[in-house]
Amino acid sequence: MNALDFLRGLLGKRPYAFAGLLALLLLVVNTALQPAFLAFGNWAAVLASFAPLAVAAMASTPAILSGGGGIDISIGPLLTLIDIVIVANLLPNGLTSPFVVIPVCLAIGAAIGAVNGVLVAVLRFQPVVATLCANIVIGGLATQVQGDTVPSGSTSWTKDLAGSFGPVPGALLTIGAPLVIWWALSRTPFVKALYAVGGDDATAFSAGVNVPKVRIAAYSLGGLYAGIAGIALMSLISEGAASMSAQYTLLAIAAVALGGTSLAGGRGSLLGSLLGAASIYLINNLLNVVRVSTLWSTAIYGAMLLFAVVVGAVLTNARRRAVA
Amino acid sequence: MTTDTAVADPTTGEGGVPLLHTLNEWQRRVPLLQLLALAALYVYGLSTIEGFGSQRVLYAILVNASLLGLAGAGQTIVVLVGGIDFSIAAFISAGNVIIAELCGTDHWSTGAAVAVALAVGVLGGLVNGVLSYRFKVEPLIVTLGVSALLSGLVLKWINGSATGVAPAWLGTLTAANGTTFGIGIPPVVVIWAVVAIVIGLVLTRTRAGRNLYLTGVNQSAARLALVRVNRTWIYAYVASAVLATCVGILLAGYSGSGNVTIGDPYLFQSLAAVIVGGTMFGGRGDYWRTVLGALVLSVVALLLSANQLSSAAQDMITGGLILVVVGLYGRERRLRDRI
Amino acid sequence: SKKSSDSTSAGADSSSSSCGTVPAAKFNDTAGLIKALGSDYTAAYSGYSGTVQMSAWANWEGKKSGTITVGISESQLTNPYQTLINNALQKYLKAQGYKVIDLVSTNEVTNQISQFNQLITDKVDLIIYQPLAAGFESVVDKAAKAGIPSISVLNNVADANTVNVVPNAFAAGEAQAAALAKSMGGKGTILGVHGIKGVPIDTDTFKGAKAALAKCSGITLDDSIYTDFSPTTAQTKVQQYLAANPTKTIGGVLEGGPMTTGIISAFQKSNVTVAPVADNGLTKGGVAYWAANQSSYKGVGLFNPADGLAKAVVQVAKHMLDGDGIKASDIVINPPLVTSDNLSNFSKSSFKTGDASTITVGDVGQTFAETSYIDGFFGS
Amino acid sequence: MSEQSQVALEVTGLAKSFGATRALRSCSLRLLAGEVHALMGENGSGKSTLVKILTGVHAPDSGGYRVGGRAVRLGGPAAAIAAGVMAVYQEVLVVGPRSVLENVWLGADGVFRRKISEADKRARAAAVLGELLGEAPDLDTPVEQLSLSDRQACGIARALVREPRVLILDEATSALDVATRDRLFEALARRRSAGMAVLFVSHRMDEVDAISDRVSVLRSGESVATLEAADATTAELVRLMTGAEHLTDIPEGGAPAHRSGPAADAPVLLRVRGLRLRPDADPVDFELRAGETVGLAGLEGHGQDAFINALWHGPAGAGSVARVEVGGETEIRSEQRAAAAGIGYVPRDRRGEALFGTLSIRENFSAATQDKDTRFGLLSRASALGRFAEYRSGLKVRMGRESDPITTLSGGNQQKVVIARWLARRPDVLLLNDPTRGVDIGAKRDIYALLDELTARGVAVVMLSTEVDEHIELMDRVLVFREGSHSTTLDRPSLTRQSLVAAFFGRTVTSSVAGSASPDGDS
Ligand SMILES: Nc1ncnc2c1ncn2[C@@H]1O[C@H](COP(=O)(O)OP(=O)(O)OP(=O)(O)O)[C@@H](O)[C@H]1O
Ligand SMILES: Nc1ncnc2c1ncn2[C@@H]1O[C@H](COP(=O)(O)OP(=O)(O)OP(=O)(O)O)[C@@H](O)[C@H]1O
Ligand SMILES: [Mg+2]
Ligand SMILES: [Mg+2]
Repeated sequence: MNALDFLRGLLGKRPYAFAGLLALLLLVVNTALQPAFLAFGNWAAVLASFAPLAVAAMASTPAILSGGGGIDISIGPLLTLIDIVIVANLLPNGLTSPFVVIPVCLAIGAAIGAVNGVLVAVLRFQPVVATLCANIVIGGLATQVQGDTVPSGSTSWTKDLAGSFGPVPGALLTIGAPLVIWWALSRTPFVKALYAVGGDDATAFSAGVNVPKVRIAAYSLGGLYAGIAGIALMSLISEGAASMSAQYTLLAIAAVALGGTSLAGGRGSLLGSLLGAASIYLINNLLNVVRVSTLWSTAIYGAMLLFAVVVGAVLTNARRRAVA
Repeated sequence: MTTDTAVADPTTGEGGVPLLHTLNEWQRRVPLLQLLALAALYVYGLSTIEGFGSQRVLYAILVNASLLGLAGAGQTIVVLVGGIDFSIAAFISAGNVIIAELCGTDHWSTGAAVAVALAVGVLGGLVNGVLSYRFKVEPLIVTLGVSALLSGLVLKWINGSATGVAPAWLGTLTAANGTTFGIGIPPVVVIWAVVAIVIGLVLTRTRAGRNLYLTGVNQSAARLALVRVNRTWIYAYVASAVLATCVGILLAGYSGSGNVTIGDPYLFQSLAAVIVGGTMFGGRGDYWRTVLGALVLSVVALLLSANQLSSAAQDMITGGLILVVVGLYGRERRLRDRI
Repeated sequence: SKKSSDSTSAGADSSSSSCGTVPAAKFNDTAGLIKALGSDYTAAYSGYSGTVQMSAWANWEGKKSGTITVGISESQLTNPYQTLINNALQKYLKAQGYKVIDLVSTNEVTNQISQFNQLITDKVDLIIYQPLAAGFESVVDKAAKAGIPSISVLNNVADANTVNVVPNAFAAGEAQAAALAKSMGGKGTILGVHGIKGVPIDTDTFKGAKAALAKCSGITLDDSIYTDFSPTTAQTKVQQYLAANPTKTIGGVLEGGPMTTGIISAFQKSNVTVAPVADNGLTKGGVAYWAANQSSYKGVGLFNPADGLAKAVVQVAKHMLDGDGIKASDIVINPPLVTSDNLSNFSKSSFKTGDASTITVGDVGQTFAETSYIDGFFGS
Repeated sequence: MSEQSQVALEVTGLAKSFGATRALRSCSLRLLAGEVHALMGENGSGKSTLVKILTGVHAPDSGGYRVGGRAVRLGGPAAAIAAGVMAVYQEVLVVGPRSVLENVWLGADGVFRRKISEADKRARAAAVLGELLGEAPDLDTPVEQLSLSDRQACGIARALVREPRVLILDEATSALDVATRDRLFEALARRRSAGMAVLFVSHRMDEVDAISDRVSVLRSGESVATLEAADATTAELVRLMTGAEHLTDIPEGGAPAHRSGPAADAPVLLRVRGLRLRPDADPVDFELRAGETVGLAGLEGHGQDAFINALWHGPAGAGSVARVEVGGETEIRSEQRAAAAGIGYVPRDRRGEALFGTLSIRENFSAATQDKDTRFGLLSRASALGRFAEYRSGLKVRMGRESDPITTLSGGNQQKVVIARWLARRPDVLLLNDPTRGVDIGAKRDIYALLDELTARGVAVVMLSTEVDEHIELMDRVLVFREGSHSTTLDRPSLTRQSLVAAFFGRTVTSSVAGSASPDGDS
């Protein structure tokens, strides 16, 4: 009982704790069933295949935190577009240096994110509307850039990103970059302003916070992260197809929600999204490890997801009820 | 019951132009701008595309809009009550496969197969509604989970491949050249019209509908005003799942066979129909608007198809057009009006 | 083998006499591996879009003793074709006495890649996979480093460490387009219904079709429709197209994948005479319609059975595991063309119109890739 | 006010319309440095609109204002704050999930640039909150865990820490408990001597009396007069606000004599036994008789809110609440049961618990009585309208069309619609949770008159109020709560301002006026 109370206390204060515990539990089960999973040599591969979803989940977070129904459902197409731009436009034209490719990708991501931000914060479109349209338009753009065949290509540093730089798994960089950027931003008033705007935008506005600026910055940050996710995806699969657009959007948002971030805005964390993504990744991996009959895997995945969120809610809500 | 204050023209501010005010008043009651957008697009089609006014074009638009509009009906209800349903695609596919398999492969009677499909819809909707309400889990993630669970179960049931063929008469319902009681209108269009009238009336003129709005606008106030918030919420999800299952059944007739991914395109499209119609999260909008939204999207799709643009250009134009149309009437209130 | 040169285009003033023929097209065989196998083989590879190179497994000893485990990594089972391949692969592998680990991914590439990694960790003896994307080089190389060969099914991955077993989509498109053009008398409009943009099968099919139609000046190809390989989407889009272009007469339809039932239904429901659809993959519903309307409907089709492909793949796997050594990295199979002449071989009365599933070897007993053809790659 | 007082803020001829509503017609006002200037007016007379124009939330249609002698144009609250004008708005504006510290310093930094050091922020926030709350709460607690009064204190502290030249309080005191309000008044007095000008919007005469130097009155968007505090009697103010002698006679402090209370043999309608509001508190027993008006009072968070909620939802912990009827008792366990047993409840937090923001006035009114409008399964618009007409005139609701969104009404008028929602159920027991908060004097009187009428018909009223005068004027008896227990009951004869406030702090007043206050700790 005491342990349960402690758990509830922890979950109430730290909404990401549930995803953290879930991810830890899944990691333990995965490793117990298959010790090789955690073998040092396997890390780079595991992290590389985890990176796109992880970063996509983090990319979906700032818009959601910014409140006012904030959500960015154009993250999936955006990271796909960036992937395609690298393999279709940059690499074939000899622009292979990371000092060119990375800034270009981040700039495209942030710029498209900023457009979403302006649509939401200045032109006052509902975020779902604005980003659904962005989703469709960017999807079209990706098809355009892709051309008639699926372009592919890679260069040494992208291979290392999917593998390792010396002993360091390359995906640590793509997964770590958003966290580091977030940490740096939390040294400025921005992150607190973001939470305040997400928690109650009218209040923030009345206190003199530049709400549109904060929101535009939030969507741009999400776009920037999508740029990183695009690089992570590109380095993993060395090709880019517009048809992949649909895959990440909803999965990433599910990861955010699982990570304890409220879709109403103002509550949650980037770390939670990372842990939520880890949980989803590890659930899928567990299904591979235990080799459930392939026909069952989708159903079991759905059941596990539901079970996880309900358990999380039971533990967290109990605490909330006690406070109220 | 709508986007009201958002309508104020940004350039004139809240300034008192009486005509503008009257128009705003009207727009709150009747989706004038949506109608206008629809008419403008149709007239554009008439003036640029040969034969656009023909019955064939009209029926193609209507049949397409019917399926989309029916798929958007459940989403409208759920959005009004303040939730969202991302399992619509899975229910459409489930309804589709159940009919095709039970009738086509297992030779059940259509009635029994439909009953099974509807039962699955009710059950799935209950799971969506109960889990998201009781445990206060984000509806988005619950519906995604239910979506995976349901499509997984369907996949397992048919062992990965749908082999059934839908009963032939079901196909006549959705045929653009079909007739209803001898009248040359595709039955699905008539079905849609009836459903639209019923849902429209239920939403705007019955207690159940009113409770939906009350719950969507302010859940705690609704609870205090004696609305059975729990039932309202759960019934909304059941309605959404059942309507989606029905669309699946119709689609079985439309395509003739079972297909586990048949619902996928309807996920975002139905949401788009709701959005283009101007229904917003939490109690603003109604089903008539979604009907217009579905029509607008179908006209746009036909216009693009007629112009034989590349698929990339089609996407970009669709996205831009939705933004422009919604921008006319569906924008958020200003921060300064919310203090 | 199917070069019919007698094109009697009656009164076709603008069509040249070569319309409806299938020329041999070049393909990348820099090491001359296929040329060395003879003309039957070079004919099958005509226009193949991949690059044939010396396989890294040419001198592999195989694994002759102990339990042999084969891992399968299949992309999502949402269409019947994939399920058929998956089931057939398991059946044939087990028939060889192999142990099978069968994994099916979601439609996410990263998911399939981590699954592939899983199979490497499991230390299987050989991996058979149907890649969602071509970006499998790194994992394929990783597997090779661990001594595990891999066989890619359906989509080719350009890497000497993997063996591709794929139908020749270019030749398929070329043959179907030529046959269609011929039955149209060398003039008219063909409607192209693509699958997903950029997917190799779709791209190659249409490349082949365009190569064949280049010889037919009287035929225009209108290929603006893109779908998601689903018959329903195809039906919606074609219906829209027919409505929006009431003045056009469609003489035939080419498709990027098996969507025939949806396309036929679109014509029917628009009250437009059903144009012959090149049934790319041969669906039961398509054949049923064709057989029932032989007098008015001059169809074309391509037999591309999932179980036939699976059988060929397992045959390749067995040779490799037996240590027979594979020289060419790409094993290409040319699927047989179905026309009104041989339709009866592929048609059964139990097939129902509207059934979108594809016809298998098991259904009609026709061969797909002959055993001797596959054996030929192993020089035995 | 000395002659050399500087003008801190000057407003001339401001006008503002919202669509067809002319919220402000012509408003002129002069605010001197170092004065507390009260602004009064009926609900909907344009006070909040003026406040919002002064803080740049709205742009005026015409007219202008000068801050410290300079004409300014304010693009938004940020610009107003920079010019030295800061407001505490009518609604309690805090960011629930964020800490007290963040709420107090909200908006003080740029988006990316920090302007005040963290240590400085902590020290100053602690000091100001200490001033307002006696002792500062933990600065890292999320604000949503504080009581409404403490939350509002954080909102006020947000303005005070920025040390504005002009501080505007728009009914900011209505959410404060008495103790905090008094500390706020002290804090204002200190700042006034340092030259801060305060524009004080309130509907409460006692507050206006307590701190203002001058009073201005707005009527229908026009500034009609500015009085010295000494001349501002209630009667005079009401005359100015309404433009006519108000028909109800206005008591000037103390209780009116005509209240008779319920008949001695009035039946018991509601019986509470052994209700524990907190696990460690004493149980409460209580009986409510037909025709009685019972007040619930106490400092914020001392149990009166939990008590009235228990009458509606049923007890959260030990004890029972029962509705007594001729046939027997019905246990109250849920609001559905309570409502079925003829109990009505008007919640406290209007925006959060009562209003359906985007819905029309009519739909807001009929929310709890839809069954009465159902004809052949369909809701009848005409029926709802017909029913509403009665309350609209009875409660003097100022509104445009019934189909307008409820948000187009002023706060007081919104409250009237919410009360009408419950009156329409014709309850036998009406529970009112601070129903006149933000309601103007005239409207309050309308509501009081209505309550009198109800009780005369035998309806019993339980009313939580944060306003001392309301208890004095209206209640047959007042239950005072302290630390989760019911500490004292003040009956009509012993009910004075002094005895009531003393009871809040657990003291009894032994003066001759209130000698009969009866502490009943052991019942
Ligand atoms: N006023 C309230 N404040 C906070 N939570 C509430 C309030 N009223 C109800 N709840 C909670 O909301 C949930 C649903 O309440 P509701 O009354 O709608 O359902 P119910 O009583 O279980 O069902 P029914 O209405 O059919 O009797 C319950 O878990 C209850 O604890
Ligand atoms: N954003 C708005 N849109 C439309 N009408 C408005 C808006 N804000 C205020 N009004 C209207 O303007 C008038 C003045 O409202 P205001 O809020 O200034 O009154 P008030 O004097 O503050 O009233 P109260 O004492 O009830 O707070 C009212 O009729 C109100 O309905
Ligand atoms: Mg006001
Ligand atoms: Mg209840």
